Amino acid sequence: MAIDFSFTDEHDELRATIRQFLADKSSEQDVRAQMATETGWDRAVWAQMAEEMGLAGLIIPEEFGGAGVGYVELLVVMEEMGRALLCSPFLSTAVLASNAVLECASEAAQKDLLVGIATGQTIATLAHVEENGRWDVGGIEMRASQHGDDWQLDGSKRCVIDGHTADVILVAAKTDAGVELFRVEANAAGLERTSIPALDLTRKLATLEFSKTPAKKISQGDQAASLAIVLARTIAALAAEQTGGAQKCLDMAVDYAKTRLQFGRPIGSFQAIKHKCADMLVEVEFAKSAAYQACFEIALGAADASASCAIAKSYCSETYFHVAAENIQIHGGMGFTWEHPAHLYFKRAKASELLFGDPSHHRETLAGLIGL
Amino acid sequence: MAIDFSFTDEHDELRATIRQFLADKSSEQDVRAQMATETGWDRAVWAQMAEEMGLAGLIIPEEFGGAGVGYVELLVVMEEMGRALLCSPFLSTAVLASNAVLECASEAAQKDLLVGIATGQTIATLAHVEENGRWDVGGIEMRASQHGDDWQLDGSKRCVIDGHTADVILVAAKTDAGVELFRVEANAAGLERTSIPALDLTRKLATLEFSKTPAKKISQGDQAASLAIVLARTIAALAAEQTGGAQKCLDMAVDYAKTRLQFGRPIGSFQAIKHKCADMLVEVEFAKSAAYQACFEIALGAADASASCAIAKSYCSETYFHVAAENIQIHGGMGFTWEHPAHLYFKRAKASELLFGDPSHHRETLAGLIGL
Amino acid sequence: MLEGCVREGEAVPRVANNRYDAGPNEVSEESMSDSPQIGEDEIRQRTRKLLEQVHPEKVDAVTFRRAQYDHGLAFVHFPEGYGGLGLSPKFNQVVADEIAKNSKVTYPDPPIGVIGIGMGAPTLVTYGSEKLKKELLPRVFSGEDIWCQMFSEPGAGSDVAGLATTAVRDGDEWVVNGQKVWTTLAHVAKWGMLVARTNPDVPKHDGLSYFLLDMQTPGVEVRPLYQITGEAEFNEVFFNDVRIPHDRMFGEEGQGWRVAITTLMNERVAIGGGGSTKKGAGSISPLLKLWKGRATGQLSTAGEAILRDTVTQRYIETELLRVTSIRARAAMKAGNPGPEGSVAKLAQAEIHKRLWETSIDVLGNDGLSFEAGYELRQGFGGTDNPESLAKYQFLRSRANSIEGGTSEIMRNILGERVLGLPGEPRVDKKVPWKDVPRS
Amino acid sequence: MLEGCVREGEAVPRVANNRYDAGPNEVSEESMSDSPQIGEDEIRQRTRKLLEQVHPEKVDAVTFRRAQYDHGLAFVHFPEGYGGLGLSPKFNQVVADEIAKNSKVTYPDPPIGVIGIGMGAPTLVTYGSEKLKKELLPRVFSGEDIWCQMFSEPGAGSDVAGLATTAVRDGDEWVVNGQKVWTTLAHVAKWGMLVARTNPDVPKHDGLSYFLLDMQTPGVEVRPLYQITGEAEFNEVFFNDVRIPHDRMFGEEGQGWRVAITTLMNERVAIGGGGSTKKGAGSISPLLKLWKGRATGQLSTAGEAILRDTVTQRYIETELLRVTSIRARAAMKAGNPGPEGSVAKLAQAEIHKRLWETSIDVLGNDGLSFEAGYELRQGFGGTDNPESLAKYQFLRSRANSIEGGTSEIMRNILGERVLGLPGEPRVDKKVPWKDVPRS
Repeated sequence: MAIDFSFTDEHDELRATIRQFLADKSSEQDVRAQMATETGWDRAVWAQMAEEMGLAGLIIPEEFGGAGVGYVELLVVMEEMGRALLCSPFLSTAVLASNAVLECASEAAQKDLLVGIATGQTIATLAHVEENGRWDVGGIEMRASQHGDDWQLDGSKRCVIDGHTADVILVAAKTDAGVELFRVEANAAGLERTSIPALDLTRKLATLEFSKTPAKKISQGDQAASLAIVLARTIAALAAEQTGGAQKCLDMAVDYAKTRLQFGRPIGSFQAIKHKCADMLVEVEFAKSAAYQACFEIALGAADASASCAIAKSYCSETYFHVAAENIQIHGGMGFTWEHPAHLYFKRAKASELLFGDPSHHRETLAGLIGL
Repeated sequence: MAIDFSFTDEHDELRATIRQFLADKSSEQDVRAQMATETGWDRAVWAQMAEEMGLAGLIIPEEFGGAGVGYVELLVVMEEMGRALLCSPFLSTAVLASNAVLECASEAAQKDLLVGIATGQTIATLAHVEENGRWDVGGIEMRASQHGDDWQLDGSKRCVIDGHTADVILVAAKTDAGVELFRVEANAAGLERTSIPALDLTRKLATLEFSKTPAKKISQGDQAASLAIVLARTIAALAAEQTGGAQKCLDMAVDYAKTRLQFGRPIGSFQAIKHKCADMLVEVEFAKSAAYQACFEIALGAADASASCAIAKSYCSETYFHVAAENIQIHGGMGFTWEHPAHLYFKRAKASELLFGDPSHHRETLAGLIGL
Repeated sequence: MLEGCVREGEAVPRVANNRYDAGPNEVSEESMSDSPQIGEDEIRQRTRKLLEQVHPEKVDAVTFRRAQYDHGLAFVHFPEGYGGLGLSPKFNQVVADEIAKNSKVTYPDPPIGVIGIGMGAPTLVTYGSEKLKKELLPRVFSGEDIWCQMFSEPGAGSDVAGLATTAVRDGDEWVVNGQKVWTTLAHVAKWGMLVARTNPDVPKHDGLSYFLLDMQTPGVEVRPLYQITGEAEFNEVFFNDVRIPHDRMFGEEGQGWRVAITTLMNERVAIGGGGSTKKGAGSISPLLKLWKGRATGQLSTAGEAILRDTVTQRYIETELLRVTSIRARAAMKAGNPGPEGSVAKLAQAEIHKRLWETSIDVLGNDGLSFEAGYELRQGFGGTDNPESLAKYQFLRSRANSIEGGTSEIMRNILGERVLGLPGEPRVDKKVPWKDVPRS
Repeated sequence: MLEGCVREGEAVPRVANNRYDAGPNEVSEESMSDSPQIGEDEIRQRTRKLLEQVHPEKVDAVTFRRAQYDHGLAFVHFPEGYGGLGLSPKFNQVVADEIAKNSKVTYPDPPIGVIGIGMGAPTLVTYGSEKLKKELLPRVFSGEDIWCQMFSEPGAGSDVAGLATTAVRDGDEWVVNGQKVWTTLAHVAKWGMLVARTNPDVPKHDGLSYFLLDMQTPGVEVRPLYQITGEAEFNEVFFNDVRIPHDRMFGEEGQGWRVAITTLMNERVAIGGGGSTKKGAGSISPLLKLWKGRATGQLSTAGEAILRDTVTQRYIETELLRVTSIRARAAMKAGNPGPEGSVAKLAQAEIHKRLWETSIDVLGNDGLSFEAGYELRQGFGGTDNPESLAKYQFLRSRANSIEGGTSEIMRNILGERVLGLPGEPRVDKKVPWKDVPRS
């Protein structure tokens, strides 16, 4: 039977729970506080998310201590996190790294890592982007060198999400077998981690330099295809986060348009503003359709999910950026001030548009998948 | 001294004269009448334009019986013709063919042809596009074959403006020297002319088939560079025509928005319509800037005129299409009917966007010229 | 119809954001008798019983559909005795399925009957006189009578409630003068649903009355209205002292707007994009065919890359329109219509215009020719050839953002009814219609 | 200033579509005495005479500019005795040229003086008291006094005429309470041009008065207003029982709007795009540099082609903005300002936002970092490095469509003043200000 992209009562309850939790733990004040820290996120909140809410292991199978739920639940959670602009290692640890381990790592390595992730003990991330700046698997050039049973990594990785705070870094590097996955500890010798001054302070990125850094190979054979799947699933989740942020921008704009009076009328009664909001609504609804389709298809193990993931990342990125910009415009001068939250969403929108490749990159991927 | 793109009183008088003439000779009724004919334009009007107004030879030097004026005058004339949707062989004969002869033909051949064109006796056009559909000189593949002193042409040419009514067809074809220009008479043996059912009935196009068709070579040596200049100047003139059409669409839309009442108000008092018109105004003013710059630079013999020509064709094409479409939208249902002239401009806009290459083609040319 | 009065429709019940969210049940709820005993199985049995008596493979459409009406299986959500059984409209599908299961030949609603069956019948059963219901419901369902709708006027498009066609009482008759426009099927219709102004001295929505007009009445003149393609899908209808018996009025005098809303609520417009189609199917498929079959060589490598990206964007837009439509139907089924429906109508119009523009760009120079020609003629320019279809739709789709509510009106609806933004100061409310400025 | 009251400005003279069409001559015309005998040569002579007495290479800016003022060569279009000679403003350029020709050192208007010299002086000379003119005109021209403008309020942005800061008469003084915002230079200014409401019982434009406020007066509090980049270009100014002597009022009580228009008419805003720059120069050049210096490899061949096309479009837009600005100035010189000026203001805002967005896209992953950081600080983030500039402007340019009149207000102006489209029904006209709803 065909998917109709509707949510169950359980999904709605989950959404309500998360929204309440984030209202308490990720208020604008909390977000601004975390933005200002070096770490960029709150360990106490993360512990709670892991232990009380079971979010850290949301998509990790129960055998590894996770909740073992699917992508529809992840979609709901990501939408709410995007809405609240939550600062946390959820994307890096619970989505990106968890998927990488699930798709690429040997069972033993899975057990090693996933339990720690699910309990919130381990912050993990994936490092695959390099100097060439490419986000697709084809851009991976770093070669791992073998010394007996030991492996070493040399070179640098860029745009590593939470790379400066992760306890474990999963590194994609080449061996004779192809692209494989390596596990590097935060305190490994010859690993230098530099947090970059981010455009979007709500999600920190790092540059990692490896020189003769000891690493543990946790995959068996070429993982290029599996890594592509990991990236596809990650952008689907990110698209859901973008959709949540976009919906919030629309809500902010509409609320302001109802209450802000100029010329003796709410500005939302002027078609210039009203129709802008209507167009934003259309885009946000389409963004939902894109993110929902991608996540529902992943949840159902659809064969052509990758195409929907590419659609989602390209469309949701453009929508989020556009509505975040329009939200500033509708707020006028105030929307341009530091004290107003509009710019936080604007920056998150642009950064998440660039993360994992820009819209035209994903359209090109899609064109290939559908044979254009 | 820098150009400031302003018109002299003489230019303004010229514009007024042309506008008055076209009001008499190119009313909507006249246009619809010509649309329905096989020929597509009115010989009597053309004769008048040539003899009384000196338009046929506008850019032809006086030594050849022309008015010998520059591109600023041509710009004014084309703007008005575009505004009135004039059906005439002006673009093919007075712009395209005249430029080709002036740039590529030997002096003798110039004398032969230009006098006839200037007096209105000769309708001429340029045939250079072929099956490959390319509008740039690089697309010319037809090879002319020499037999003693005689030349013959074989193959086909596409999208030949007024190709079915021209008395003389200038054909661009290859010789060992490169791309050269050939003169073919309308009644030449082995020439088959088929008028195509046009999207835009106000400008007819034809497909020409040549088989052992006798032709007279009127150029000396490779004309690739000269032909490129001919095409650049032609699109500058066409851009001016598009600008005139775009201005007319804006005027129609604004007039209607002032007089059409719904909900007890002129629809132009609603920001949805008012702001649409304002955006159309911005585009039309920018289109003028583009067309004016191109034509003024040609008039002044500027070295980088080709870049401005590419800008003009790409920008004016998009503007004309957009404002023609918006004009239909602002007119609502009536704008979609056959009896209303809005669709005539819409079709002219799309056709002139495709003629001589679409906007992205000209942006690519520009990118090359400015070294991007 | 090109008009879109529900767009403006101050009088539209809150339940439906616009007519795209409204199904036949809007009406059926009122007229539904509780017959809990009748369930799906019972319906299937009754349908098989019908088939035993008259079988599509043996009789013609009129005979079969009249019998289907008599069995109450025509509009199961209508009351018994009026072609229905007073059940939920969802059972109509059960009847159709059962017929299809048991007969190679089926007689579904003919396209030409869509206005009468989809919009006319629900209005008639709700507001028509007993006599008219008994007489006309069977004939409209059987296809014997074709209906048309006459609301829009040259001076009343988006603001259809401002219409100016007058009906003046004269004894037992009403005398109608004025003009309607965008009237589909008027040239072949037996009956016309007509809204006219019976009282100019009250605000515009309060002075309207609703009539069922015999299109053969003297003084009715129907003229084809030719459009951008040279075809006439629609007509203009002129009324010159046209007389309508009083008992052909639906509802009370002055209730015309309310009755008109019922008609429009029942307009069977598929939610944007016909969401049931598969990926890459539907309106995108001609473009995909044109792209894959394009003549190479005309475009540079860069030009190809740029156009390919544009085609891909068109694919994304139509795909998301499809998904949004599925979400809209799911929301309606779940009984909580969200914004998706109105969103789809607005989005579809803009997306389709872009879609066909891109198709012409893919055709390149071939887009300069229009083989179908522009001879003025009546009809719809349907074609399966991707190239001809693209050229036809490139022109035809310009009306998508006008017909059934302009995109500007749709944005008002989304802004005010969905997002709850305040309306504008009005100069045409609480004012006698005759005092409201008109062009 | 981020406000844009001239945008709304019902009171703006028809001659100028908006302040971008208005040069200093708007005022000078009034105060211009005919002295036909003084021509360009005479001006050059007088300038050389000035240079003989005080030479920029020998004295400091204040000394020189005070002397320039005394010679009537400060504002040649002002009356004699007030730093001018009652001539056409075009001669100001002649003076500047002559000074530049004869001195390696020149003392042009300091950027920090732009508000006082460009907007304050013309207002002061037109509406100020004799005493204030004599006392302040030399000081503002010499740069000794910095001025700021205080019109906009948190509750009065596009609708600046609806401002709520009150001034209540108390003997020979006015007592001011309220708040202003988007005030450039307020933290360093000596004098502030203040518009306050002195009568709430009349329609909004009629109840305003214009004051010159000594910014050091007790009760004036200036706070930096930090923006999206972390910098504060602007201030908020709070008034708590601030007392202003009555003789610091410009114009009559209730004339404040008219005086404010004079100020804004003289705002020296370069017409969009600084049209005098060469092709490929100006705001486009950083993008061109970034494109040419981009790291290849990050983008696929198709990606490069698509982005190259986008960069080319940005080039076209900025180039046409440049040409449109040249046309606008030519039209103004010719004395018939067309729509080009207002068009340029609207277009520039939208074009610049796109321009800097594309710059970030060209930077790709490098766009993810913001080296300048977001520490809250006062000042403007000027930089010449194309990458840093792109990152700064990507954020800063968001205000381009808000400051000096939002793009929405600009579209109203183009629609109503340029195209002549009718206005909307107004609920805030002919109504006492105190009865108009405010947020």
